[in-house]
Amino acid sequence: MVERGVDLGVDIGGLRLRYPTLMGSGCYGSGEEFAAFADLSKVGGIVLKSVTRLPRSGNPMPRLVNTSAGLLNAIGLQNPGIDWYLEHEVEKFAQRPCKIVGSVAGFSVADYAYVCERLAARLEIAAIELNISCPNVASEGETFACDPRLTAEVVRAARGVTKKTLIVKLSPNVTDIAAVAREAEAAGADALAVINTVRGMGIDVERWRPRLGNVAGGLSGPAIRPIAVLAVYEVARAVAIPIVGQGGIETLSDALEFFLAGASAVGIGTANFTDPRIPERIADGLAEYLAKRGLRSISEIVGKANLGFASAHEYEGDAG
Amino acid sequence: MVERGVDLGVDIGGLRLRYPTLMGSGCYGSGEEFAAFADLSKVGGIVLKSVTRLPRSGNPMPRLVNTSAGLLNAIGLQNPGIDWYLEHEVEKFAQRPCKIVGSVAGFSVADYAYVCERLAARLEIAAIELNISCPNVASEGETFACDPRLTAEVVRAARGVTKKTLIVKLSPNVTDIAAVAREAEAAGADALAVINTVRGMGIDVERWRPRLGNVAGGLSGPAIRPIAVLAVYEVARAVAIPIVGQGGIETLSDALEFFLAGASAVGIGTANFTDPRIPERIADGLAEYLAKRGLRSISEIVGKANLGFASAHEYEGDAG
Amino acid sequence: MQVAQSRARVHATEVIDRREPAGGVVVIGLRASALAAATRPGQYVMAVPAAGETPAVALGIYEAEEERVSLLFFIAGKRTRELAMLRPGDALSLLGPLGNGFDLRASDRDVGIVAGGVGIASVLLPALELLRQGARVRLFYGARTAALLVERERFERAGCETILTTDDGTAGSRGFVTEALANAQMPKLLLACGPTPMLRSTAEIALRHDVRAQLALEENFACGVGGCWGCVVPITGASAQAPPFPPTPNGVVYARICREGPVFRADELRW
Amino acid sequence: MQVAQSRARVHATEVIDRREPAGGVVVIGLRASALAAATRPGQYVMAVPAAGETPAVALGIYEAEEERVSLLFFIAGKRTRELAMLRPGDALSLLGPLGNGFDLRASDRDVGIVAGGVGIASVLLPALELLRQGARVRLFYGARTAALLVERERFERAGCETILTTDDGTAGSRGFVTEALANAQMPKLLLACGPTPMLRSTAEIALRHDVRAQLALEENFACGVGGCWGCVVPITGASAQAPPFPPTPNGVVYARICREGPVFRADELRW
Ligand SMILES: Cc1cc2nc3c(=O)[nH]c(=O)nc-3n(C[C@H](O)[C@H](O)[C@H](O)COP(=O)(O)OP(=O)(O)OC[C@H]3O[C@@H](n4cnc5c(N)ncnc54)[C@H](O)[C@@H]3O)c2cc1C
Ligand SMILES: Cc1cc2nc3c(=O)[nH]c(=O)nc-3n(C[C@H](O)[C@H](O)[C@H](O)COP(=O)(O)OP(=O)(O)OC[C@H]3O[C@@H](n4cnc5c(N)ncnc54)[C@H](O)[C@@H]3O)c2cc1C
Ligand SMILES: Cc1cc2nc3c(=O)[nH]c(=O)nc-3n(C[C@H](O)[C@H](O)[C@H](O)COP(=O)(O)O)c2cc1C
Ligand SMILES: Cc1cc2nc3c(=O)[nH]c(=O)nc-3n(C[C@H](O)[C@H](O)[C@H](O)COP(=O)(O)O)c2cc1C
Ligand code: FES
Ligand code: FES
Repeated sequence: MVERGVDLGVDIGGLRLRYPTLMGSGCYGSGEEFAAFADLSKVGGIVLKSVTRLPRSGNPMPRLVNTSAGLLNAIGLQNPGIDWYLEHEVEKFAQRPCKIVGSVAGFSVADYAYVCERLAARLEIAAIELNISCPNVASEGETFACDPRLTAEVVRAARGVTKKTLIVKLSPNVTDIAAVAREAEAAGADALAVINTVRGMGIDVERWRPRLGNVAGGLSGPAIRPIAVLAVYEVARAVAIPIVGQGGIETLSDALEFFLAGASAVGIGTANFTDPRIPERIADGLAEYLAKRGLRSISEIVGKANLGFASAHEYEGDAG
Repeated sequence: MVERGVDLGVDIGGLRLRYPTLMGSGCYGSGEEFAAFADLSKVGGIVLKSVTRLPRSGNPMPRLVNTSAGLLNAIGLQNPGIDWYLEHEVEKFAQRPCKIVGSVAGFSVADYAYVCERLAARLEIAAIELNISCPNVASEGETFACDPRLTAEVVRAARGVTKKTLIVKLSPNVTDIAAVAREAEAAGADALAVINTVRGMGIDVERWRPRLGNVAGGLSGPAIRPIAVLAVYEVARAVAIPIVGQGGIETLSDALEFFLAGASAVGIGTANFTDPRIPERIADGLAEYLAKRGLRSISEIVGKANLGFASAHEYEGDAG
Repeated sequence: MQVAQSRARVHATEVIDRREPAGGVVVIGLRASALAAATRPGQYVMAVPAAGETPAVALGIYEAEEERVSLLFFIAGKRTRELAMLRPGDALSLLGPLGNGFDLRASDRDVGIVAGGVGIASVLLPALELLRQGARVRLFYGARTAALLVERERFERAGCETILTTDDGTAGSRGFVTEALANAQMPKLLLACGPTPMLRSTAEIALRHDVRAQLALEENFACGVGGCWGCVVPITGASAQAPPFPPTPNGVVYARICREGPVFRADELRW
Repeated sequence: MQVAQSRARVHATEVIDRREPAGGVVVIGLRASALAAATRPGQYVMAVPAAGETPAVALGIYEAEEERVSLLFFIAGKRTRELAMLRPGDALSLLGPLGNGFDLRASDRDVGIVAGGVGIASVLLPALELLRQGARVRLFYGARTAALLVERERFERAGCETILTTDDGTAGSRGFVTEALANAQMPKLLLACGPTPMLRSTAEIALRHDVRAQLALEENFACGVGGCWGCVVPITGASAQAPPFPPTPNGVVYARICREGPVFRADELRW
């Protein structure tokens, strides 16, 4: 979208967005829920809640816990399963004034391929995001996203069943996210979403019990922003495909950190729970920021803080 | 220390503390810096700034960045080196009214063993903490703490040169912290410190530059607390040795989360920068909390939220 | 309880009055005529925090008349502490009205309202509506202690009979509000809002006496608009409030409290 | 600049007055007699935030007289925004006085003080001390715009000559304060506090004219008491302010601004 002489449009591995913002999977329902509060024509796209082969009721309550500048969630992929989804839900997406990205989750490579193929076949779906933060039933429950080899397998399988833009969403809960990113790229990903939530836990100190029904959950919101910015920065140095940067973006300045770190678009999740007008404000702010500097497109800022590390033996930093 | 009929003392792998609190390495200097503001007789011990074989000037400035409910640091182990340290610094520690734990860092297994042996030989030093979040020069700079095999090697070497309590400080920047913990235990660690800082980055959006001189740094403070609580919870289920839980502890309730997750003592770092009276307040609060419930020692709450995960194929949680 | 949310939107409101009926309890009045006009009894709003870094807060709509809407809340944590700092003249954004309120009919002539603690915030509007329709309205109202039985006079002035309880016996009878309900002559319809144990016990009494009951559930919300599935409760798949989902083999569906609720029929909950 | 910190401790103070000399600039007066008595010119305090979750804030001690200490600060972010909400009667904990202040001698008869922006907060006490000793004190004071040249009358009333500059030319001469300094007859001693580029340029002028200069550096502190080594600046290992460290092969040591400073001799900095 051209605003103030600035083109806010971006191309994410073939997916053209008029604004460089994607509403994070699981945070924005199917978009309809937010339509009364946010101008959907001023977001780039909506990533739908992840869908699985079979219906899932999700985790026991409580599923949400507030933490310092963050939110822990353990929804557990509640979704009606791909059959019901295709029959009752997908047709509604045709009416959205922005791009709709399907999100696929699964517990085996075959699951992913099956759901991906059926979902990608629908016209309403512009692209597919693979949520690979699920445990693989076939390998003692190891999470797909935590093993470069499993990641490669699942991406290859999904790649085999669709020509649509394939975004692979990486987990920060790994020793070396760049290594996983490289495997995903080699296996055929068109773009990467960086990052999913960080594993965490809260304990009720009166009742001596985990605060989430599922014990552990995923941390999102401003608390994880520095972790996400670094992940984007490192992944951007490892791959050539575009990155959707996300994790705690709430303001224009937050979004700029991600673009400068190497993201071509940003994901906005938890911030919508603070104020659904945030995505629009960020888009407006971006136009103004670029215009003020005489820049004409997002691409002119992508990766511009990418100076590399200071020292050869980069100190891990985490031990001052 | 017995207060209100409650014994706040704990035994951390042979290190007896009168209060279950250790001031985090790198956050508390040598204790002298805080002596005017905090009652050092009301903390269990002080973990000294990590010391290396050779002197280090540390990283370029800036070394500190505030983030949402967190602090990024990249000090870079500025320290005078073990020779100078033994000659000019260590004797001062004899006067502290609490236990003094030396912290050792290095870039090779030999480094660790050398510094550990010399430091542990001093009477002023009650125990040794191994800060293994340094890159190993011999293996393409991979961080010791991020590889269970390297962790085991360095712990074995340190174990070989001292009988004093050996605390191994784990990094959260790994796929499976429990696996690293098991290796450290098997290699002879007496206790584990969980966690060191989480890797992160901030970008100056006006100047398009990383905000830290070293580009990446370590995130501490309340933002990382849910990550740390889960790490303690998982490590406690994996090992039998005691844990010093740390990461974002600022209040009594924060500290209780760590004890309930399985920590036998807590580390307090960044909170001292908010208010140096926090460690004393937490100790007083603990005595009151236990007394109110008719409990007589810290051990009665350690690990009591440890119910295990809800589901067999525990969902990673990070993808709602 | 089956009304579309089509009238919900973002309202830019202004604080026009503020009082503290008890320590830690705040009522703020807001200039918000469009919101007042759109509100039905039992609905709520999401209040957008001024400072960011926290999700919005769900608050029942306490009063809604002409240009004024008010919110009544207990200071429970960071976000309500922030809201408590608002003063006349300050701005506050609200999303709403949200959720499906109580289902009130002219045929409801003898109604019992059960309120515990902050639940009182969500039951003034249904009480006023029922009184307007000429119903007998009894308010069973419980709190920890006398001082926290805030706003009881407001209900009495409007024409409610009040049956009070406190945990410590400092006002009304000592004990739980549901004990008072169990000992009373049963109304024909029960509305309830308060802590979960109170709601469960109200539901039990209603089912035992075969009385219709509508419960306004409370949970920690994130989005508050149905987008995150973080606030669910199991209900029968046969409920008109069941979300568009295939029921599980045992006939249950997880409904979103914020979206399909917050008011549910006691006989349809499977919790 | 070589004084031990033995008098520092935690002070529980109370706000007794508050004013805003310009938009976004706040002066709060505090009842803090012990702190006032212990303070020397150029020292600072760490102000403990009320809400937690952020490190304390370093603030120069603006005034210190009898039972009253005041702080002058610019609202720059979260923590100073929080401090700006303090009102008379509120409590505020301060750690201090911290750092080694300016080294002022009776022999200093002609002194130039260079202040930029918030640097003004740290130079009133040395100015007053020098004036008391009978010195001529010229204040070279720069800000973005006229309104931000706060408190200049305070200095003038005390007897300072003021040379003003603004970036936009709305008061004094247009340009940097160090340009005004370069064009003036050189004082015998320079004291400076302000943004780093201003300090660097002051140092350069001082070295060029062979004038002694003491610079109060500013950095983002975490602990503020020397415990974290997060606020360093390279100085010559020969400096009396060098921390107890072996100097590097090129004779430099990283000194903590909070502990060994914040005031350093321009000729000893190796930045
Ligand atoms: C539909 C609906 C309507 C509502 N209407 C009202 C209303 O009208 N008025 C009203 O006052 N409230 C109402 N509530 C409740 C209100 O939304 C919550 O009280 C609010 O979310 C509190 O936010 P907070 O940030 O201030 O507190 P939070 O920080 O979210 O704390 C809330 C509670 O969690 C507990 N808690 C926090 N941390 C921990 C921990 N580490 N361990 C154990 N417990 C912890 C606190 O003790 C506190 O009781 C409503 C809720 C819903 C869902
Ligand atoms: C010895 C000493 C004495 C001092 N004395 C005074 C004094 O007397 N008065 C005074 O006003 N100040 C003084 N300062 C400075 C004061 O400590 C700082 O201004 C204060 O730390 C600001 O805290 P804050 O949380 O309000 O702002 P912060 O949130 O810390 O922000 C401070 C600055 O960082 C910038 N920033 C924040 N986030 C970003 C980002 N993402 N990208 C780029 N930039 C960013 C902000 O724009 C702002 O300019 C002193 C400092 C020192 C070291
Ligand atoms: C309540 C909630 C539910 C989520 N559900 C999903 C999901 O189903 N699939 C997925 O890929 N990510 C999911 N996420 C992760 C977000 O899409 C996003 O990657 C993450 O929250 C970080 O961004 P944020 O800080 O902007 O929220 C969920 C996050 C939240 C908070
Ligand atoms: C400024 C700073 C310096 C640190 N330096 C060290 C260090 O030298 N060695 C070490 O093992 N940990 C170091 N740490 C990590 C802390 O000891 C602690 O493990 C971590 O900050 C998490 O706890 P916290 O949130 O309570 O600070 C440092 C942390 C900070 C904030
Ligand atoms: S709070 Fe998000 S669905 Fe109810
Ligand atoms: S701020 Fe910690 S040493 Fe200076």
